[in-house]
Amino acid sequence: GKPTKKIILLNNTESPFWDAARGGIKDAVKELKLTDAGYEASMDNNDGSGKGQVDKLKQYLTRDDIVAVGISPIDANNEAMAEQLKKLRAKGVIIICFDSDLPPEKQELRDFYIGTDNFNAGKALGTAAKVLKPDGAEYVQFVGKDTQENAVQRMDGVKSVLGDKFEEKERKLDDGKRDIAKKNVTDVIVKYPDLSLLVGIWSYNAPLIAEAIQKDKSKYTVATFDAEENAITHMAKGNIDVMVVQNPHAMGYLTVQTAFAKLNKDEATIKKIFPEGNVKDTGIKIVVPATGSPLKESDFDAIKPKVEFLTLPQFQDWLKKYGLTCS
Amino acid sequence: MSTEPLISIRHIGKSFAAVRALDNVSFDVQPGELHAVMGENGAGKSTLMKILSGVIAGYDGELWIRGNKVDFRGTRDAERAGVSIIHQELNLVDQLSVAANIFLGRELTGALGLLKQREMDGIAADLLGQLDAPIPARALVETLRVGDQQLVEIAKALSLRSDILIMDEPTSALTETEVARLYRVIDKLRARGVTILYISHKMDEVFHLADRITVLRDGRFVKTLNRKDTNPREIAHLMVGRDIEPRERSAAAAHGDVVLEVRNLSLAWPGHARGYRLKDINLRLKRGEILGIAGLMGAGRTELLECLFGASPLAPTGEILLEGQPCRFRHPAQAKQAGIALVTEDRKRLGLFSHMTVRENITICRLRELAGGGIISSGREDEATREQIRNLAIKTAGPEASIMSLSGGNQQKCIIARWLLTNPRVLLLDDPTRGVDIGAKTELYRLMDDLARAGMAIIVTSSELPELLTVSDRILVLSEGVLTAELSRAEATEQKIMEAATASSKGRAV
Amino acid sequence: MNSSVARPWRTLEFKLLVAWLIVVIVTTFADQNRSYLNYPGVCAQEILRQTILLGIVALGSSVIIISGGIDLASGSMIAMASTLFAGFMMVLDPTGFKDTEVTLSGGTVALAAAGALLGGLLVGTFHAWLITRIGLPPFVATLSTLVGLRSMARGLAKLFSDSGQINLNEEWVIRLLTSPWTLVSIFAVLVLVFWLLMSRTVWGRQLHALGGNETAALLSGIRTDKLKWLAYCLGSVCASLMGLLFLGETSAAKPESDALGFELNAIAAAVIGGCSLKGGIGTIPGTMLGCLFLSTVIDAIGKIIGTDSKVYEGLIVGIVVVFAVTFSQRSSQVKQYFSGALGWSTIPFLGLLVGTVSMFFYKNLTVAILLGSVTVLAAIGRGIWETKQAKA
Amino acid sequence: MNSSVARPWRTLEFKLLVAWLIVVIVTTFADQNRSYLNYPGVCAQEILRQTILLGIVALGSSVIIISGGIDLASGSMIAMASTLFAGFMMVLDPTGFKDTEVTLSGGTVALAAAGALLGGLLVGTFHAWLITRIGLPPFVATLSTLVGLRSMARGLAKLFSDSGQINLNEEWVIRLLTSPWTLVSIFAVLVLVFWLLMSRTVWGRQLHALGGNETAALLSGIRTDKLKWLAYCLGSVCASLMGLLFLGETSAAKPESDALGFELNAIAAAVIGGCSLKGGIGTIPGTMLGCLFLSTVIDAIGKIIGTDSKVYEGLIVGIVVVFAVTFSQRSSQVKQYFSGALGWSTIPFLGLLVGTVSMFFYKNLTVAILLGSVTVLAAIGRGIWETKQAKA
Ligand SMILES: Nc1ncnc2c1ncn2[C@@H]1O[C@H](COP(=O)(O)OP(=O)(O)OP(=O)(O)O)[C@@H](O)[C@H]1O
Ligand SMILES: Nc1ncnc2c1ncn2[C@@H]1O[C@H](COP(=O)(O)OP(=O)(O)OP(=O)(O)O)[C@@H](O)[C@H]1O
Ligand SMILES: [Mg+2]
Ligand SMILES: [Mg+2]
Repeated sequence: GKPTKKIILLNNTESPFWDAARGGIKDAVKELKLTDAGYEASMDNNDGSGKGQVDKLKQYLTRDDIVAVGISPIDANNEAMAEQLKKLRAKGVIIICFDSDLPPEKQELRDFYIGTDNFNAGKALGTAAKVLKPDGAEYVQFVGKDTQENAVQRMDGVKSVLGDKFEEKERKLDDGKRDIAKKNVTDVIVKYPDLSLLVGIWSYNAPLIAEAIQKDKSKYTVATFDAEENAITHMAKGNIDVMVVQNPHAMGYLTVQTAFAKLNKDEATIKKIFPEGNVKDTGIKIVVPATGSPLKESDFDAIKPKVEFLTLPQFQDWLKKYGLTCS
Repeated sequence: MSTEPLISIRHIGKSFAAVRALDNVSFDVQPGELHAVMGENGAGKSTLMKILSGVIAGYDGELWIRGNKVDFRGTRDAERAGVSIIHQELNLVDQLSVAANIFLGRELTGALGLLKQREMDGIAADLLGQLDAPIPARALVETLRVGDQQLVEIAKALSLRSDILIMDEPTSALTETEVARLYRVIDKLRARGVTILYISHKMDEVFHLADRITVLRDGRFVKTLNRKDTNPREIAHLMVGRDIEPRERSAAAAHGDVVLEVRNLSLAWPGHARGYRLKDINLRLKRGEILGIAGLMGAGRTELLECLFGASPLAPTGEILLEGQPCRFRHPAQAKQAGIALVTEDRKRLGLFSHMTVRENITICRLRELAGGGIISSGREDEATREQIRNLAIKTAGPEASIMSLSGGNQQKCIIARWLLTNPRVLLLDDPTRGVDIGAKTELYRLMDDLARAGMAIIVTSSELPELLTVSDRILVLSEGVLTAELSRAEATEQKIMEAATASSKGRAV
Repeated sequence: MNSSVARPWRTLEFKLLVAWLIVVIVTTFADQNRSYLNYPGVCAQEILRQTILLGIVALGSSVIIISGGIDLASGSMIAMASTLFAGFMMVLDPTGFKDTEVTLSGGTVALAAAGALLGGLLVGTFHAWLITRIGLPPFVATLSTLVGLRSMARGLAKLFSDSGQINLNEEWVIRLLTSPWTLVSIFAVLVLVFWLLMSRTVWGRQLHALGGNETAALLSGIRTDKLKWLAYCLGSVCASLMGLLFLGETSAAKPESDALGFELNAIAAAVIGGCSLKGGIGTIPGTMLGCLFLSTVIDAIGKIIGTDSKVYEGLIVGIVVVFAVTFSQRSSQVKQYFSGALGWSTIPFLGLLVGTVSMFFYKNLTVAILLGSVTVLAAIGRGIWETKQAKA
Repeated sequence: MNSSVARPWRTLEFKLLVAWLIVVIVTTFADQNRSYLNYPGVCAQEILRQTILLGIVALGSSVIIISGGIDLASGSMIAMASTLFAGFMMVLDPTGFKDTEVTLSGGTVALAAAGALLGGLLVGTFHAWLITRIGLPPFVATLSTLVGLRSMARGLAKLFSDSGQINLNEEWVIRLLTSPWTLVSIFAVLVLVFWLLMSRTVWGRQLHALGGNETAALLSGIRTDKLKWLAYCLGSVCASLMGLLFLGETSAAKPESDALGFELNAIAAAVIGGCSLKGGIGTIPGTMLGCLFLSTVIDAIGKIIGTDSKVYEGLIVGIVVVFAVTFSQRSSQVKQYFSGALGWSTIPFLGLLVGTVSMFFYKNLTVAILLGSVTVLAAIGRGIWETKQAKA
């Protein structure tokens, strides 16, 4: 028969964070019966560099079977990437940004944006930290590279809510290497005796912070982003106090659904997903340990759009529902 | 001679780290003469020549050429002053053509600094012609054999057309025929009025060529004599500081039974006109016998020994029997196990571990036996080393001295000691006295003699016929990979050997 | 050389060309999207672009390798040059650089580019200095700059913008840097110059000599220090030039990840192209064919595998390098592959290797096991044969 | 050796020890948080841990370097081993591995570890095979595995989980792998064994000989192929061992980034420790001191600089390597640093280098310019002095 048309979601760099998104893609393919309609949808891994994404897009240009491209821009201002997106669009390929968006002046290059505002997520985590540390604290933020869009936004978001009672001592980089990430924690612990708040920005920072401090956990409050498998176990052990979790599953699912609807001129669905405009916020979850967390849902009323407040068991149920191990 | 000297060496001294290589050496070289410099290994000859040719810059004392003081910063300066040198070691770039090597550093260029390749090839061909050496100017040096490479070096020095030419052991890798050619070239040069400084350990050469002879000992100037007023014995005495009586091989010592037998040994040479490096070699070696193997460069002596030692690049065909047992070695380790030892031809490249001590160099082949459970017993090792140093009278500061601090002859002794430690049944010596001074040579002869008496079977190759005639009981002659003669000590003469060596050779195959 | 004139089909260059053709043909049909057939123009242009970017660096690396050295720092040099280029433009004309309305003057850009190239010259000089004056082995000298330069570039980038990334959004500069014409013309000139240099000039001859036998070169009165200086400057300047173009490619200088590990590709290309790491051996045409071959293979991987091609790229490149170098060996006496203890004990790994690779591509265990065991059996067969040969 | 016995303070080991002490003292006071004084225990333990992790790999690398080879693949081998270890555990007991309730049996873990080490053995054999049978130069052979192994490991990881990352959340295994006792005991044994091997045994002596003059070694009846086999197996097995511990450190195998570029640290440590890349020269104690020195420096950078220390780490490591190797050179005749064209033209770079470095740390242009020009003047002064010396 005629070759299957492909919907490809290109991520920024390989990470368990995307496992959930893959789950979402699979579900969408199954529930929306893409295969019957002659479509395939899959996620493609970038190597973590801007050039990598550009090269990938160039590859897509030479492939007629690709009808829709979802992309999580690793470097939103990159002209070369914009260039390739233009070319793809000119070829009639549908462009959807997921997880992170293009800057305003470039937003006409994509049809839709589906994801969460990382700055917002940062604010949510900051708010949580404020409640956990009512009378302030010295804190350090751990991240792979402080040149990545989402990292900067998250960190600035955190900083923006924490008042002057909080002092940021350092931003520790690990270049995406897990062993360094762990060593960094040990280093700052000895370096700043009064340190009491540890913020993990990238998904792997959470479990490694927990690993490093679990001996005298009582001294530290640990607030992290995303929910890697080990992070969940560590929260269960009480080594993590709060996790701000995005919804990659929804990002995957909705990106595929939107592309599919758009390709089939199914305006109804589009309207349903995007009541107004072409931006869909997939929302964030605040996850706290089963018991004894001072955090309440009401603490986050300031954050718009509304956050979903879950205890760990509830969260794990949610994961089970979608057959996920992490998010 | 009243004429003002061309070169005047005044109070020159040079030290390397610990070693005082030269110490207050002064003598003159007259224009147009052939001035030989002699001395033991490590006497400082090469060092002095390196100073003369600008290779070594920093030194004490003064150097005067044509009546004005010179201070060479590099070889370039020396060449400008009309001095060129043929170094003791080969200094060629294997990956480049013969012509490229001859013009290395002085390439002829045309517009925009582009090379004039054709012109250089032409001139190179002429130079090689003068040496009547049949070497194609465009051949890569790595495809030439050692002898031809030495000729290229000579051609390179000639190409400078300088009027002072230094030759540091130019014949150490050449055989009679090539040496004869070299003599002719030297005559031409002297006719052109070129002054030549000539270093060699071969008395006959020196006495054939030299006008005057300067002797160095332990870096000090000993004496300069006119050739006519002296004789080899005196020179040797001056060199070594004592008399050395050349001990004749105790004639026809009674030999035991056959240790080594070779039947129809052949070694292929793929991609070569001749097709073989060795063909149908047959030989028998008795216990206590010294068997000499003569032949021209590339005759296949080294290959023959390599085959017996299991070190040949390809597997040879035919039979090798060691005390009646057929054996085919594919690795020197097996040969060593079976009691065969090979002292290689090219000391620096194939023998020495230059970063190691005398001890480590001597014991390297015997470690297993000096070790218990894989751990080397330093006591036994040191003992074994000292014993060898004693037996072979090796001149060294001690077992822990660096091997490079020894003179060439003593380095050679260390390598022989290395193999004697394995108390082998058959000892293969490939040109053991190449570049070794006369004192050390006679000691080596004595050593071989003693070993043979003690029942060891020895095969020795050499590029010097007189040497072979002195040491060996029997002489086999190789020519282009074929055995062309077997001469007993009684019947062997240089004449007969040369005939056999050139017998089947219709111009050398390359 | 004369031999190569005699029978061209025996030359490495010819072998490489054939290998390249095979890769192209295989890709054309193994790629179910038939990209080569549908978009020959685009594909050709892309491969050419990658070849040129790799080639510019490989030119420098090959000269260094031929002269008996090695340059591990070219990747970092690229990042540094691209940072300097962007940084200088920013400093010289901040408004014009940041503001998309105000355009940068050609003078500014030229000046900035010149600055970046000068940086390359300085680094090359520094390498030569470390090696000839301090007496470091080339590997160590360039290893230290490999780590040092990139980190320095990251620091500089941070000085210019907190994000440690300098974005270039000057339309015409990007156009210029990425236009095929720019690339092709620069490359053509470079290749011609380097080819003349290495094969026709005194310097080239002496560089070969230096690589082949340093003492001989020295004793022939060649200024080896000066030659090394030349070689390493050429290497670093080529890398800087690539850095300029790289800024166009990525439209942002991000030293922490720019051209990471690119030095290995350049060295691999040179080696595939017949340069010997022992020095003295190698040609510019060979190296260029090496680049064409390597970048075609990498492109082909992307075409054929599609998703996750990056994951398996290294594996295939590694295998290709081994094969290429094996076949490019002029006269290898080695024939005993699988006999002997070492030979036998290698067979399991080869089996596993083939097994895993086929597992990756067919995602089917039985196929993997099948192919793996076929390999093992073949190897064992060959091993037995070899042992027989040795006996006879 | 006798000389070293005579005056120990002339030995490289002693020099390194002094250099290390200096670094420690400087760090103690340059670090305004006084970490070393406040938490000596924790700091010491951390430095020790890093030294051991680096040291285990450097042991293997140094043996290979001494035998005249090089191993560029150790970093990738670490990633591979860590992936294999995790992967095998997962395969052998899926529920026990995934489920935090169910614990893994010691047998499973031991088996998986053994599997990973066996993998190292196979890779080492493969390296030796490529080098001795195929005839590849060690640099090329291990370059191809450098890219190949990591990509293979990534592929394997993908077979286990889409994200190419295998999480280990088995409490006791992590405890065991990260406990100081495990590390110290393993390391102590290894160092002892390797030190004995290289300094006291026949093999060690022969490895030195092999590195010094391969043909001579062969013609002395030494089985050079077997020795290389030994060296490369030791190298890869050490790397695999590190891979096992690495899994504990990171509690997840992520071959994409695990131990990326670690081979360079290992080689740098060996070289700082006095191993010559030409082969034949080097000692185990020296190498270990090199590791201690390097990991202390890296730790110190984190302590002193604070934010962005990672950014500047490479720069400082690069500089340290240059200095360390320069001073560790036994008898360097080199004294003419700045005279002559090359010398003079290096001065600008040195000035800029110092300038930028001080800019990074003092964030103050005037200081930077000041220090930069001081350097330049000093260099010029020395240059003039040298020229005078040469004249005299
Ligand atoms: N580069 C060097 N470094 C250290 N010592 C050296 C060096 N060159 C020569 N020597 C030492 O200087 C002394 C003289 O060496 P030289 O080569 O001049 O002797 P020679 O007379 O040429 O001996 P031969 O007849 O064996 O060539 C020897 O003891 C040698 O070990
Ligand atoms: N034409 C050739 N091409 C390459 N290598 C050669 C050639 N001829 C000889 N060789 C090698 O060079 C080395 C010395 O060559 P040479 O001609 O001296 O050998 P030989 O005559 O057998 O021994 P000797 O040097 O003692 O006369 C030997 O190892 C030999 O294998
Ligand atoms: Mg000499
Ligand atoms: Mg010979």
